Amino acid sequence: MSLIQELTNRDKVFEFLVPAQSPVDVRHGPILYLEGVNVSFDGFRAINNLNLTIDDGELRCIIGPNGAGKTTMMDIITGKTRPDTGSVWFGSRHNLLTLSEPDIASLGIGRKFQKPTVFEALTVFENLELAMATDKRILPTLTAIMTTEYRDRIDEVLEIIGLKELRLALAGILSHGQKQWLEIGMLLMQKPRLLLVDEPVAGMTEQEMERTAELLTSLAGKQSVVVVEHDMGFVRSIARKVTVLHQGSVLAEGSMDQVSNDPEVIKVYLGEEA
Amino acid sequence: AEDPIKVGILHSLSGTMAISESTLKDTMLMLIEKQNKAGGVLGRQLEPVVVDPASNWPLFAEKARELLAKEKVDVIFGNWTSVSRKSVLPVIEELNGLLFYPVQYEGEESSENVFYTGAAPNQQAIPAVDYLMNDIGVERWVLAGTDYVYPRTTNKILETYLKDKGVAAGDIMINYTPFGHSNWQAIVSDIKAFGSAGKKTAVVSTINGDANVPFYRELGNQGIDAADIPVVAFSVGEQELSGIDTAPLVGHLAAWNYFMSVESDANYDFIDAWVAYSGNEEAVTNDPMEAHYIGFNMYIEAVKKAGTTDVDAVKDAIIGVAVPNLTGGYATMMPNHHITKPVLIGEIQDNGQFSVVWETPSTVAGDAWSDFLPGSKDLISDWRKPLFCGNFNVVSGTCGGKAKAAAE
Amino acid sequence: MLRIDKLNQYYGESHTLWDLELDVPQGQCTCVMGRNGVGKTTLMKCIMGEESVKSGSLAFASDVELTQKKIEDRARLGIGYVPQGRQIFPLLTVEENLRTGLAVRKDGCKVIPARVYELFPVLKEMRHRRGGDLSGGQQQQLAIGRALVIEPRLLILDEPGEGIQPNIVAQIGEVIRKLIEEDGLTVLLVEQKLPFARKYADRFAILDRGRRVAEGEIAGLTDELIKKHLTV
Amino acid sequence: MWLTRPLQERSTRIFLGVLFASLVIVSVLHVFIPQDSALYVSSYTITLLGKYLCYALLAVAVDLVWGYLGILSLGHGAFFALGGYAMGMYLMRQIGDRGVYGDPMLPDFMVFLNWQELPWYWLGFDMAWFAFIMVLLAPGILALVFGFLAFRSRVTGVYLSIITQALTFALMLAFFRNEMGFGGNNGLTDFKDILGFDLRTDATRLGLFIATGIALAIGYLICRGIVTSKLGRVSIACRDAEARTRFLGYRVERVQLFVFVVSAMLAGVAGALYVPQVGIINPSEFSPLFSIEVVVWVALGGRATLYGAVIGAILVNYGKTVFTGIMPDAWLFALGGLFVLVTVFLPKGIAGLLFKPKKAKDAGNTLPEQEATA
Amino acid sequence: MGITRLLSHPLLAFFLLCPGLSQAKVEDSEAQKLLTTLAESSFAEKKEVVNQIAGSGDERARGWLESYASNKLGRIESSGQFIIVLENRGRDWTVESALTGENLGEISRRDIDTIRVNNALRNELESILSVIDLKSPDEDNRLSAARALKGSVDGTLAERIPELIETEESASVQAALTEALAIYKVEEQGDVAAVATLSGSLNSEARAALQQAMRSDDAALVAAATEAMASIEQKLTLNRAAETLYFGLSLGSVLVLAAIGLAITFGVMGVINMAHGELIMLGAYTTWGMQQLLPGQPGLALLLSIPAGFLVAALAGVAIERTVIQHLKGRPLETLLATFGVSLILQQLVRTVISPLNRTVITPDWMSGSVMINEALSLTLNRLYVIGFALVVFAGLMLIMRKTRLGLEVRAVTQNRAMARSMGIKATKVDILTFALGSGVAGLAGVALSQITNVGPNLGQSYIIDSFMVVVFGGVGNLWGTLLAGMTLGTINQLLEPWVGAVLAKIMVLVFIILFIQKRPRGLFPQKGRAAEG
Ligand SMILES: Nc1ncnc2c1ncn2[C@@H]1O[C@H](COP(=O)(O)OP(=O)(O)OP(=O)(O)O)[C@@H](O)[C@H]1O
Ligand SMILES: Nc1ncnc2c1ncn2[C@@H]1O[C@H](COP(=O)(O)OP(=O)(O)OP(=O)(O)O)[C@@H](O)[C@H]1O
Ligand SMILES: [Mg+2]
Ligand SMILES: [Mg+2]
Repeated sequence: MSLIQELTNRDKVFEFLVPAQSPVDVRHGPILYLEGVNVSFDGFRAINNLNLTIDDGELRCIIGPNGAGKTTMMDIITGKTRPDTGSVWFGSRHNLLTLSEPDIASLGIGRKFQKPTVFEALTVFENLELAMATDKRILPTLTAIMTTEYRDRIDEVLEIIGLKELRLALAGILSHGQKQWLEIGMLLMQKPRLLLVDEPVAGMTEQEMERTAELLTSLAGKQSVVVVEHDMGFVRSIARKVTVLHQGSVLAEGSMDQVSNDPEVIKVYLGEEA
Repeated sequence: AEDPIKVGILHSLSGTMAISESTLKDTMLMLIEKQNKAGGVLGRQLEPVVVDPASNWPLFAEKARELLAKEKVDVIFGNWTSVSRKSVLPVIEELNGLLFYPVQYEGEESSENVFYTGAAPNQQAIPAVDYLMNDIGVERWVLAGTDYVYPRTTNKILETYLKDKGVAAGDIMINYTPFGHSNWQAIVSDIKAFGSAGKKTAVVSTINGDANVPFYRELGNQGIDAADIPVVAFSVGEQELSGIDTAPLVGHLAAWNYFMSVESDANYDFIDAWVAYSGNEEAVTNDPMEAHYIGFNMYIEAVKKAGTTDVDAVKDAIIGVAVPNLTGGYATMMPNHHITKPVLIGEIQDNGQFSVVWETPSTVAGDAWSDFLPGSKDLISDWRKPLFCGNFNVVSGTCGGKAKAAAE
Repeated sequence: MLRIDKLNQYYGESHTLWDLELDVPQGQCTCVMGRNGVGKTTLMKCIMGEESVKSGSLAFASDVELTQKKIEDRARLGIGYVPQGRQIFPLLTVEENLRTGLAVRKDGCKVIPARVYELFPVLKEMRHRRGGDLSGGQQQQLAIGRALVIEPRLLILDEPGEGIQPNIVAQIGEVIRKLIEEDGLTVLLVEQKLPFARKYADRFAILDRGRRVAEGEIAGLTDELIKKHLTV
Repeated sequence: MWLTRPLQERSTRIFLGVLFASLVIVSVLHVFIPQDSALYVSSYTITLLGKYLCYALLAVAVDLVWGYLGILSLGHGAFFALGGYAMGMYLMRQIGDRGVYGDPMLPDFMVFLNWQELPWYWLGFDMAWFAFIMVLLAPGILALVFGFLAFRSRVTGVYLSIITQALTFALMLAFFRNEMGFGGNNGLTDFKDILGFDLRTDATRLGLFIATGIALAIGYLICRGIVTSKLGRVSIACRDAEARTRFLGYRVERVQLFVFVVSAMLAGVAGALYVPQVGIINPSEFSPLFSIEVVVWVALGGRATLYGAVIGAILVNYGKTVFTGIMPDAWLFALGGLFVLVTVFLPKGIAGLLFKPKKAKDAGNTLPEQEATA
Repeated sequence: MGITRLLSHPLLAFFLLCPGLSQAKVEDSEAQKLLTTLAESSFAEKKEVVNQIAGSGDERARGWLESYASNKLGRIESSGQFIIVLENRGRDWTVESALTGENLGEISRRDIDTIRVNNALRNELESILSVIDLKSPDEDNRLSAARALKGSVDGTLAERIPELIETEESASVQAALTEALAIYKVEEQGDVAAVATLSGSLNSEARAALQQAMRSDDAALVAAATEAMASIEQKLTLNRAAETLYFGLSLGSVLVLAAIGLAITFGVMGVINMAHGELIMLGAYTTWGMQQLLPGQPGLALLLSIPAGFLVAALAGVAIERTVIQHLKGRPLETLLATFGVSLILQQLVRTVISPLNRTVITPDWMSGSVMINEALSLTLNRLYVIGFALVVFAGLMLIMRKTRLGLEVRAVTQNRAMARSMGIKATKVDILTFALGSGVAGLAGVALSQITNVGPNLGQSYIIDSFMVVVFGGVGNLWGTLLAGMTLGTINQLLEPWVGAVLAKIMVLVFIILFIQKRPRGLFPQKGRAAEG
């Protein structure tokens, strides 16, 4: 009897049915762990024996010259680019190199692209709706209903990103900065464990930068955030720990002050006056 | 005056078949015009109704229905491909229309409402093979065709026929190609190899339409001439030749029931009329045109005989009607709705014409059901009462599906 | 160099630029500022001809009326454009990207001016790589380099520092100054970053909701103005 | 329910209203008006209308994948034809021993090509339920296998279009082969009855016409339901930025596969209804040019609207019927000219003329287009 | 075989021993009688009469026989006068008197009875005419006559041949005669020594002789023949492979030609040009038109058609671009719809203006026939030219796209039109030029195809689908890809064809394309990396 009950229990999920979606194991500290990663494109080494560890709940800034491999690194983490060698782990359970992009995304890694990419033929509202953390399989998506709970959540985010008035505008007509915000909004809707943010403040005014900084710092702790940015003012305002990439590997790592006084970093990246 | 007699013309004027069919439309218009000048028939004028089924088979059925149901035509002249005929057949039968079908075909059909004025396989293929075997001494055979029903059936019939005549299976090579096939290199090279075994070899070609030009070109270029390996074609007529540079093809053969080069007065008159009608000195005539000529005249005669255009009356009246053909003889409508025809073999000339090298001593009656196919050798067709059956099985003494359908 | 008068622009129904007036004096760097979505990029596109204007005039070099000219003719007049979002040709190599600019050069020069490569050595290094394969910052450098190839008289830069590493941003600033001073180039700059604007621009103009709300020497860019128009 | 959601839309209500009203009016005019009246709708017209409706359903299926998923399928004719063949095989088996050779098992073409027994894939088609399931399954499974392969390897844009074209072309050549056992070029014809009703009677014709109308309504609802659901928005997302959608956690290839299979099945149903009404199915339905033409109907009617597809299909085919009759020599000029003019002057198709869509969802440059330029 | 029969005839001796035909002339009445017998006898009897005419030694005999062979010897019904037809097209024919050679002007076909000839007789006639060639002063004629002897030598001739070999100057004719003799020896006498001569010969008669020898009882003969045969088989396999490769390349080059214009308009510009096939058709019709303008000079007309075809198609392309495509900027998919319409219009236009029937395009002499590499392998000339032409066109296009600004500019314009214009590129001009170029190349393809296939309204349709396949298979936007794709598909097709037949081969090629695209979703030469995802 109890066996039957157990078998028919609707809440029960069989072990074999729950592979990839299982929670991220962060008992050992790091949420993201890259070791010995190498990538080359047609002989050009974009990532060169890269080692990087991000702790759970950490807010990490990554800086480095153009072409240092920051975006490529994010591509590797999100499964867009496959490294030639090396290993990438999410928590201590998930080997990201074996997973596809949607799998990685549903594990809880969200990403904002360097060049803002939103769904131009959909409205701002719909963009956020699609990003929302829900069951993303086919049939649930087909039968999904817009509940007030969801709606409130979207409104909330719209508020944060300041696009409330444009909620019904097509995303395609947004200005560059507005798209940046929308993408951040989509990231928020996704509620990921790990946020990868590529140049969030490009094209924003000083004040918007401040708001973004606040937003990101407020997320840290609950979620882990990796920020790539070239605006030193912004980096300084949020940074706890900074990693400098150069030619595909880590050049320096430490607090903002440590890093910005590193002569090597000044030479290849900051320039004399920064 | 009374209402005109409406003549539906159902030939493709666009699409892939326009190349062959559009001249038949003009032929019909010419015949109708001529008949009208001669006072029409039964004191009524004839009125053509032209539609374009656009080489699209379902559209053929639709247009046939339009002609019969909407335009209320008294008779339809039309179709070229077998599939288009198959497509309109149920419509013609359902609405009890009359269809004159002018093209040589694979046989295996006999409908109460259709009159087959083109050749059945026994009026084209068999005599041609006889000629090759007896007069040319061919011992090895290539049966090359486009992959559709007419070549398939014809080749099946010929295969049985040849084997009956003692040709070994190894001496028959069968090859099918898709519609519009244009790359004949490998096949022609195979034919060449097949033909170099020391026995006289011939190709029986049921290659259709556009595929012929590249085929003959390749033959010419690979140096196969008619003296070595003659090709006898069942689908290449004057009209097809008018698109080919015939110089390298001289001597290849075709089997038809009519050639433009036939030396008869009826033919010369027909050619003159056609040249005048089309306004083109170079215009050519061909076998399906003759078929329409015969079919049209038979229809006129039948209407005169019946004294009405009522379909059933015409159907009855037309059996046994004989009209002159263009080769100097007469064509008679047989009870199986096929007609009698002479069979001619012609050799291609450098002027795009055929010169007749052989002909049957008398006309041959078309056979709806082939004697060389196991499924149909026991079937006959006779649309005279009391038999009135298109597929009467002489062994079991029953009339195919018809009788059963009626019994239900 | 460029005088904009009573410019009105619409995206379909929505009125984006309102009676806009702006002076871009010869041999100076004028910086346009404003919050997101106020119409800065739109204005640049109007000058370049990528968006059509409803009314108003764009007088170039005191006598040429731009509104009637085709885009390519504006380029031929010597307007170089570095658009927002880089707009490089992704499938052309870096070198080919640069060579597109040779079409309009009056001197019929067939090679890419050495200056471009000097300024952005990375472009020389990656000459044969496809534009789309470059990193974001490299693309931005390519976009600027490409505009320089045509040796423009007026250079329009829409947020040129975006995504570029700090030392190169500074370098770009220096180059702008140098070109202005040595070649008498006129620059129209869209920039959000105050320090950069303050350091390299001569004049400023602030847009708000499609209108010009302030204008003047860069020294006159007070905190008050900033607070009023550039803060959300 | 996702299926009823579209009923809240004005456009869907209008569409279904017009459709059902036409069905009723046509039926009434056919049944109750005397034959000699000018208002009488003949069974010829009914069959014609039925054919248009089949094409309309096919066009809706194409619009679903093209308009909303960005997959320009140049091979939807294949699914249509497969559905048609499934139905054709059923109808052939229904002939029984009424064929010309009177063979109770083998269709005529098999008898005269000397086949001894029914090939295995013909088995079961004498049962209506089996045939009707195959109408859905045959195109569905083909779409599933083909789509699985293609979407898994991320074939997109023109590459996908061309391989769909290759698919239908290959099938056409295969079906032309007489060895395949589908009647070769002559196809399947001379059907007698369906579900026991004689195909030649007006009542059966009317029934088929109404059935097609209902199928179109249901197909439209299904498509509309998908389109208005979140899945529909995900489809648009896939269409415009496939990679981005993936990073949001959607399995793009499954979305594509699902919609593609649904669309293929709808096309199959359209084909199945088409065959008994036109009376023939032959490999030319597999012709790539036919599939391209379907795309043209959709574009002409207005892409990514669904009702546009219906309008386009009906209009073009009506035009064909009329012009091939009244100007047989020159109708291609008219048709070709129509295509050119509509594209140049009505970028949103005819639907764009009728309704000004609130949101220009179809405005975005879609994936295949970008591919084409890439 | 025809020759064998003839060789036993006393006539042969006459031909082989006399230095040339005699200059005699028989009486006209005699001639009239001979011709009358020819006209009135049955086919079987005609053979005899033909030999009599040939044997008569009349200097006009050759002319009579020649015109008889080509069905141009006739008789005027009313007067019974024998004539030779000079021009036999249309309803009135130009004729001259067979006896006097006097031109009689045009006579209605109704009044002329042509004397019927058939294949068997024509064989006979040709043999008579060709044996004369063994003594011909022209080396090529002698060579072909000698080759024709292979397998048809009989006892009488076998004795003569050594003599002929001796007097022969040309080595190749000598070799052919030697081989002919060896075949005779192996076949009739089982001569082991002669087997060596045949070793390695690719002649089919030689093979037949060896095969016969292998079946004989003489062990030595069998051994020698088996060995010779083995070497032949090996050579043959090689030749067959070479032939297949040639077929493949030639099919491939047709595909490349048809597709390469599309690789520009579609691959580079992004216009899905469904009217591409019709542009090809225009090129082909231009060739036909040229030949109509220059009757009697098909070769010159063909050469002139190359620029003309390019021009006609390019102009048509410009017209299409200006009227239709320019309005569809940024909506490349819609170009499919509009150009589909254009293609329908063009097809029907040709049908109404010219004719729904195919047109005859004549192949000039220098393009017909084949070059013989060896007796088992000859390459058809028209295809050889087409391969060369395809490569030249490809190279030319490559040069234009790589070395001129147009190539760069068109790519810039298609990738980002607004930006390209901002760089000062005249986008409209670039569009027109590029579309004209792509269309013009399609026209060139048409000129070439007119030598291979039908010139008719359906020409375009038969190539459009293949063209798209080739371009896409090669990787859109990559000219090298198009070249390689065309050649690969062509070769695969020809490799498969002997195995599975033409239909299945085509199906398999299509399936191959489908599967290949799964493996490489962006064709043979894909655009890789970030750039492609753009
Ligand atoms: N597909 C590719 N093919 C060739 N080179 C590539 C490719 N992708 C990236 N690269 C090169 O790899 C290097 C790293 O690029 P990446 O985009 O990761 O830099 P980045 O650190 O994000 O720079 P930025 O700060 O400018 O955005 C660059 O030099 C770039 O040109
Ligand atoms: N194609 C378009 N159609 C309709 N509206 C548009 C279009 N492009 C831009 N807009 C709207 O016009 C306004 C101005 O846009 P613009 O890109 O000029 O802003 P911006 O000042 O450059 O902003 P940013 O600092 O973010 O780059 C925005 O509100 C935007 O939503
Ligand atoms: Mg980057
Ligand atoms: Mg902007």
